[in-house]
Amino acid sequence: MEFFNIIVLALLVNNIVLAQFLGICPFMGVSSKVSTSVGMGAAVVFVMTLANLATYLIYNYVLLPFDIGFMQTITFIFVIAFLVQVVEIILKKVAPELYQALGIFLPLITTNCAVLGVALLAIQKNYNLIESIVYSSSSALGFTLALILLAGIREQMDLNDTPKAMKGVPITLITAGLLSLAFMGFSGLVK
Amino acid sequence: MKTFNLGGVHPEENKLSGNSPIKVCSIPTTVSIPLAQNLGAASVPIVAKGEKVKVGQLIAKGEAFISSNIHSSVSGTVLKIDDIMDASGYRKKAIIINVEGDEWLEEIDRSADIKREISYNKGEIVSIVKDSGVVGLGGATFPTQVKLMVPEGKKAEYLIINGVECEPYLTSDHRLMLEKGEELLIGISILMKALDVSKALIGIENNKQDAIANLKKLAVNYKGIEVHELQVKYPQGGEKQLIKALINREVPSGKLPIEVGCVVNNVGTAFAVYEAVQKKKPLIERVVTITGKTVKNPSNYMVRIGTPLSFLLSEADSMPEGTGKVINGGPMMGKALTTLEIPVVKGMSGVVIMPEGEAKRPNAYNCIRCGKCISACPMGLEPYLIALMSEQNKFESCEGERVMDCMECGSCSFTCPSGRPLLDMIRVSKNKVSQIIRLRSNK
Amino acid sequence: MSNVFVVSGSPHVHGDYSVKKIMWGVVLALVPAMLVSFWYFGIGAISITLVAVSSCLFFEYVIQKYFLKQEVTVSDGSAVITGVLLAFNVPSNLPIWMMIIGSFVAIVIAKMSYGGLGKNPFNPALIGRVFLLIAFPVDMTSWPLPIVNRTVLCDAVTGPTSLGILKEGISKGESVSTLASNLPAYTDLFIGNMGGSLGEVSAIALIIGGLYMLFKKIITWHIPVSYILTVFVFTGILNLVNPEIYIDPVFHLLTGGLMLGAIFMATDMVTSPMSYKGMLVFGIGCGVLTALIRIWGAYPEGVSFAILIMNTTVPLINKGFKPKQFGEVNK
Amino acid sequence: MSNLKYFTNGLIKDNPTFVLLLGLCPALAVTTAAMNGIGMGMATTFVLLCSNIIISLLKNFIPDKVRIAAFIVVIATFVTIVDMTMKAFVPDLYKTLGIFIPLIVVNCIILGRAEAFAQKNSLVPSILDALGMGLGFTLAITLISSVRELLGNGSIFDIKLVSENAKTILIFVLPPGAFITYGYLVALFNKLKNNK
Amino acid sequence: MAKLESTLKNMILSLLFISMGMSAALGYVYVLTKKPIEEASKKAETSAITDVLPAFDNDPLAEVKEIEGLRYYIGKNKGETIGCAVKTFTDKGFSGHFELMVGFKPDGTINKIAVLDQNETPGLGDKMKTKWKDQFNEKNPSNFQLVVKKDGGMVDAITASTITSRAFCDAVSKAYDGFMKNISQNNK
Amino acid sequence: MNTVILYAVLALSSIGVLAAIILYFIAQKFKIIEDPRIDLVADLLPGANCGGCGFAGCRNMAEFIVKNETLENVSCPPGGNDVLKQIGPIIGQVAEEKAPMIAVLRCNGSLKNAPSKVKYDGASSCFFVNNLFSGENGCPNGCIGLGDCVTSCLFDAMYIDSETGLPVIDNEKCVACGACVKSCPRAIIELRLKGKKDKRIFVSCVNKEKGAVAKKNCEVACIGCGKCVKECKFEAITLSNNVAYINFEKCTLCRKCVESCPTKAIHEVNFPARKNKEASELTEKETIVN
Ligand SMILES: Cc1cc2nc3c(=O)[nH]c(=O)nc-3n(C[C@H](O)[C@H](O)[C@H](O)COP(=O)(O)O)c2cc1C
Ligand SMILES: Cc1cc2nc3c(=O)[nH]c(=O)nc-3n(C[C@H](O)[C@H](O)[C@H](O)COP(=O)(O)O)c2cc1C
Ligand SMILES: Cc1cc2nc3c(=O)[nH]c(=O)nc-3n(C[C@H](O)[C@H](O)[C@H](O)COP(=O)(O)O)c2cc1C
Ligand SMILES: Cc1cc2nc3c(=O)[nH]c(=O)nc-3n(C[C@H](O)[C@H](O)[C@H](O)CO)c2cc1C
Ligand code: SF4
Ligand code: SF4
Ligand code: SF4
Ligand code: SF4
Ligand code: FES
Repeated sequence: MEFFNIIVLALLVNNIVLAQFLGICPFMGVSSKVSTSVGMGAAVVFVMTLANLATYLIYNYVLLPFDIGFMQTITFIFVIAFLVQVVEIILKKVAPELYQALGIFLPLITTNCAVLGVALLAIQKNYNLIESIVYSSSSALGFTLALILLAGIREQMDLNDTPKAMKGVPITLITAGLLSLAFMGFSGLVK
Repeated sequence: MKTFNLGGVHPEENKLSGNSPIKVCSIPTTVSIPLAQNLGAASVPIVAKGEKVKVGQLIAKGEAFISSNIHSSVSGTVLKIDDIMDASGYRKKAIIINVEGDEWLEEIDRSADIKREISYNKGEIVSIVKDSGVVGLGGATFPTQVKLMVPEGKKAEYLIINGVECEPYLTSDHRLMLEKGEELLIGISILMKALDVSKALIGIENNKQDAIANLKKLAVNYKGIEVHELQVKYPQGGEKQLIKALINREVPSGKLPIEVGCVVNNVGTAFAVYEAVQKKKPLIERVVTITGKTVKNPSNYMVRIGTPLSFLLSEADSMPEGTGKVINGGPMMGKALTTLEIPVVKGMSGVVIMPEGEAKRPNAYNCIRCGKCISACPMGLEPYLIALMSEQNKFESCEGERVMDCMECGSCSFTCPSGRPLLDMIRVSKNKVSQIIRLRSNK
Repeated sequence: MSNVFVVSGSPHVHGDYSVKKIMWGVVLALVPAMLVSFWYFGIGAISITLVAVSSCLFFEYVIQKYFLKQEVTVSDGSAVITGVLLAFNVPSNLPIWMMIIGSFVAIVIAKMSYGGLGKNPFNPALIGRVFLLIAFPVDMTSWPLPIVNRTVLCDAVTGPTSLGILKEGISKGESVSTLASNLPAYTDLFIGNMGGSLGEVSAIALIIGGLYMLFKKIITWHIPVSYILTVFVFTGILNLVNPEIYIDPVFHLLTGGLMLGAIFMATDMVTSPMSYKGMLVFGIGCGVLTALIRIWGAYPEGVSFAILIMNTTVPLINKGFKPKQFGEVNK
Repeated sequence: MSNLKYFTNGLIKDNPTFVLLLGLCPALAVTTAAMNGIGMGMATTFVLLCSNIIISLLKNFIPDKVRIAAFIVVIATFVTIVDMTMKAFVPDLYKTLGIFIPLIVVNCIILGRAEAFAQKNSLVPSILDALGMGLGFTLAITLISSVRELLGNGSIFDIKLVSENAKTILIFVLPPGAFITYGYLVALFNKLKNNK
Repeated sequence: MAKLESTLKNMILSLLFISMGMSAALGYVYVLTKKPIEEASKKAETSAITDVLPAFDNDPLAEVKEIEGLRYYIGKNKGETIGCAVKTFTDKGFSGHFELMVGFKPDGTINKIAVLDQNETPGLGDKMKTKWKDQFNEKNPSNFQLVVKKDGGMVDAITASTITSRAFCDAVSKAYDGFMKNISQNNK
Repeated sequence: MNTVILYAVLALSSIGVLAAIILYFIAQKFKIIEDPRIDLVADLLPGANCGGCGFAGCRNMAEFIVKNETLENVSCPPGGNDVLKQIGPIIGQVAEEKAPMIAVLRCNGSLKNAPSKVKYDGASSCFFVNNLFSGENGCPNGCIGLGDCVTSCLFDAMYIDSETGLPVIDNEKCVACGACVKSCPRAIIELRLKGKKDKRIFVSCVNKEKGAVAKKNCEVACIGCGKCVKECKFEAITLSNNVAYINFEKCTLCRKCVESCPTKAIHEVNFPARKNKEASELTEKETIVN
């Protein structure tokens, strides 16, 4: 039940994009087509889970024993950037087609606050290893969910000729706002 | 009662001329016979300026595989071969003949006798049909002999005769079925023989009870011919819909009826085949309905090909004041004309005259995503989506939405509460997509 | 001939559907529920409805005329529906200025920002209502009790909705049977004699409107039926499991805005799926979410949120559930 | 380009928040009150400035392949410095900005700038650019947060403009309000920019 | 000057130097700010205690007792116990956890309450920081039922934030019970 | 105290070094050979991803340029010649100095010159009308005026003049990307030399019908009489399919032909007014749009 709570909380109630404002840049940037947003979502789930595993280990087995918790931010971001680059290099070689579809997003993931943010939050919430992995992967799925929903709506808007003044970023932001409004209905679903 | 299952609409029927018997239109002083009267390649003229011609004489030959012969519908002198405005809205080549008398080729049997026994074999029938320039009179003007040559490896099981006439207003097929039932059935038997099938199904919508009764009565004497009554629903006359309604088979996307063992012909075509084979009379005249709510006497005329429309209309005394639109064909699929100075052609089944008010299209607004066009589309497409994509020039996406399956029935535009010209936009898309497909196959 | 012919592509005739007919048909269908609300909530209901409708019309006019500079189409009636439905979704004693803010949000933010009728991904009236609910939770959750034919403008007698009573009680650990005495009788629920938003109270009036729309082919049965049925089955199963915590499904059907939502708001064609299959998925989704939110969520009432959340999925549903195509080639 | 231009670019033409659309998260998350906007803006500007300086000084010593890694180390250092300093001296503000202080690291502005600018330019333009960008960011998020505070809380810089009991449109200090406010401000900004 | 090539040696060296320099700087700042950070958090606590207790002259932080997750700070004036500040919490808030400092007089009467740390919704739950909490002042939970009126108690709930109000009562009750059990007897 | 600093330094350095080594080896192992010039070229392009070049985004164009090592047939409308010049050295090519071009509308069948004979009522698409019929004014080759070209222009350089019903090209904004040329179903728009001081001479008609027929539809149609052909001393004018065409590479802008045309179908733009009063009316008014 504990895990269930963590999942529902991260996926719906406190959705990292719509309620916590993490990872908004890619949320805005990579949501113009459903197919790419699925790819981006997959990339984020992968990287975020991996990154959380790494940061958890580093925090608990390096930083804490040496009493240098203040090095948290710097080591975490370093590890994340490193991981992303490794993934990028490997992907380019092993699955060039996937790379074509996701390649441009990978650098974006380094600069995506969601990855670092979730790593920091998992530490802040004192989760153990398994909880932390569940938390990060469901947060990433929450990101993916929001991304795909927005992409669907944007694809539809694309055909619909939005007024010129609102076209592009403004209407996307407003749609995200209304999405977040709708998601407030989930509030209280779990505590 | 049988009908097809998917989509369809029910426009006001307005069969105003249904009770008026076929009259014969008199012969004008000049006729212009366009060279492009069939689907496929245009015919090539074989007469020259100043040459004398007789009624039924071959004046242009269909040389390509999908093409068809053209015969003189009058006797007289060839004045010139020149560009004239035709129903396409563009100037195209036509043979213009000055009418002198009414002198027919001798071999043509002009008597009213009905000739029943069929003395030709399969191959001979096909070649007579070809020589006589018979094309599909259901609207597509597809050369009939091509349909009769079933491709290698395919087998026709059914001949389906299209007596549906689902277009509002038009009644030429109706009158033909009523007045020329016997000839029609003989024509069907000839087609059956040519196709080597044992079964022919005639589909007729139940708003033509008299025609159904007439054919049912006569058909008992003809082996393998059945008459089926169909529920009124547009576009039942579309061949795919008709096949679905009659024998519950679906022609696969992008395929021809022969895929499910059918060949579909219009009743007018069957009649033309009778005349060609039994009477040696090529396709030089056809039944044209002149109708419209403001028309004084909505009626049906047997008209020589090439007769100017203005002549026909004045003969019918039906060019009312305040006319907004003149449509070649029915109001759902017909083509609006720019002028009356065009000739009657093989594909012209009727002319609908609309007053200004009726001719005005509703104003177009945003799509409200009501889905009515989807439920109306007999092909199960999403017209709203294709139209939007077309507006945004997303033609690749249109192809993915199977825009090429659209048969341009117009049900979508007809139902759209927002008055959107859906079919217009879909046609743009169809054209662009076929360009894309052509480019791709050229590569 | 002096006539100038009109040329256009086919078809040359048009069916007798029009947006205006559809929209005003919905307005007509809303009239029974409107009358019931006037009957129970008096002048408050009338003034709220008038304010909502007129401000919706006003905002739509201003935006079309001065911002979008397009043809003004306020007479098509869609803004009237939005106004009426928005009013139907608030307590009758809501301050007028809040109603105006709600109309502004519904029309300007949720509808016209996207380009107007047909382009909005979310149901405008619901966006307006949820916005108000979150912005002014106090005013949006104090419900005047119905008094037959009352004339006082702002009555002090307020009380919770039936669902509110239930939720409060359950959360305090009381059981359904002890709470039942505080809840209105089913007949009252059915005709609408209970506290709540203007238009949600009378199930019978809403159903009459729904039948009219079905008859006029304005809506199809798919969404309302699948929605209501899902709520019934879902809450019914829970009721069978533990009737002391989960009240019986009929109560769920008759309370809250379920009827209003299922018949009038989930069916908004602009914001619901296009194919029949998609509509069924949509209705079932709404039903499940409504039940989830009502039973376990922070809010006693889940209809608005459920429909809004399902609205977000409509483009995906449209992509995933295409209509049946003719001659589909099976791969 | 005159040096001044480097500075003014960040204010309007390349405003990070309204034009480049970088660093969206803080612009939405911490903008519930005008004060937060200023605090966040200043913290960001500080990091931006310091890291731009270091990077433009070090750029020739950093091989291309590890440049991103090096930038990150530099930036993260300054962020941690800000983090600790704020914790020590402005604990209240630190608490409200919360996790978004360490997140300045990834704040796309900084990376974007380090990549796009400091790496290619010398010291002075880098400094000016950092200041311009930082100020542009600060002004923009202060604007967003002022609007949100005003509508959602009836106050600005914590000065109540309406009576204590007056009703305010709460939703503006909640997440949906953030997106909506930002959306309309971007639209307005575009409009003004295009009209010029 | 030309850019360094991306050879393995250069890459490692440059990263190494940068890391060393930067982490040294960091460590240095950490050492510098360590004290102020501790003081700042102490100050926050002290000022909360000062807020909720009558005037005292000892250093309550020095005599803190921690029992079952609550912290008790005893305030003394001229050697006489004038009250006890209890740092308490609840997990039942609308957004979960929040912390309060409740000041009790020796007889268990609530002196004042301060809100330490909360994430309740701005404008709704966070109204507990306002005058609203003053209704608890000078009330003794032995006769003042710490339950919101809606549930049959004596506390006026924050409008539209019953959940927060209940949680607030929960935290105060926890503090009161702990205080009565652990502190007041000990001191008697 | 100093141990903290020491640990910090040690931890970060070791992570840094470890990361660098791993990254290096992975990079070696998974190396892909991609032409580094692609990056260089892509960096130079404006990055607007406007598609004006006909590629899906700037990077695709960069890839194309590098792969084919040519600048022929490529153009970047927003970047213009400058960008191509800069790219040239990277691929060992000198950018071809392209003379500036501009889009020109070769039809003057305005509402007045070629009155409507019928009324069109349907989707606003020249392409559609072209498939449906010859157009409201009956000219099978002339401008339909529904502005497919206008919508295709990404640079806001066109609009439909409500008085003439014809599109107008804004000389200031047109970057000669040719999008409109492709979009016109009747191939009316042509990219022509911008000309010295923006001076241009061209036949403003593409009607292929016989003179009499053409003239019936439109007063200013080219009737294929050939007078201009005789007038031109530079053999710049050719006549085929009943319509004259001026080759802009041969034309010396002498203006002789303009006067010879009986239907005033030859247009001159941006020339100073003529002494001869009558002829000066011919000079197309330059539309300068702000
Ligand atoms: C390129 C082409 C080839 C065709 N080939 C055949 C054929 O081999 N056999 C046949 O029965 N019909 C053939 N048809 C005719 C179609 O089946 C159909 O009858 C015709 O397109 C008109 O149908 P419609 O009036 O329903 O549009 C062909 C049509 C086209 C366009
Ligand atoms: C929408 C639509 C409606 C049609 N309606 C009829 C009709 O009512 N009667 C008819 O004979 N053909 C109709 N056709 C043409 C038929 O599909 C088919 O082409 C014709 O029956 C073939 O016979 P033919 O080649 O002898 O003309 C229709 C076609 C379409 C696409
Ligand atoms: C965005 C949002 C934030 C909320 N924040 C709080 C809160 O901080 N405290 C609280 O008790 N209830 C909060 N609620 C719950 C609602 O206000 C709910 O109606 C209330 O708890 C129950 O109403 P009542 O207090 O009038 O009984 C919030 C609801 C929403 C939608
Ligand atoms: C059956 C039906 C239901 C509707 N329901 C709503 C509704 O719930 N809310 C609303 O704002 N408009 C509603 N409308 C009106 C209209 O569709 C709506 O304003 C559009 O969403 C605006 O683009 C409805 C219209 C119809 C035909
Ligand atoms: S015209 Fe095409 S898209 Fe429209 S209903 Fe008919 S088949 Fe469907
Ligand atoms: S019928 Fe018209 S309004 Fe309805 S979905 Fe189709 S296009 Fe849209
Ligand atoms: S120039 Fe061509 S595309 Fe442009 S309006 Fe005329 S016909 Fe249409
Ligand atoms: S589309 Fe035509 S008018 Fe517009 S810029 Fe390109 S060439 Fe010029
Ligand atoms: S600031 Fe860009 S993703 Fe968060």
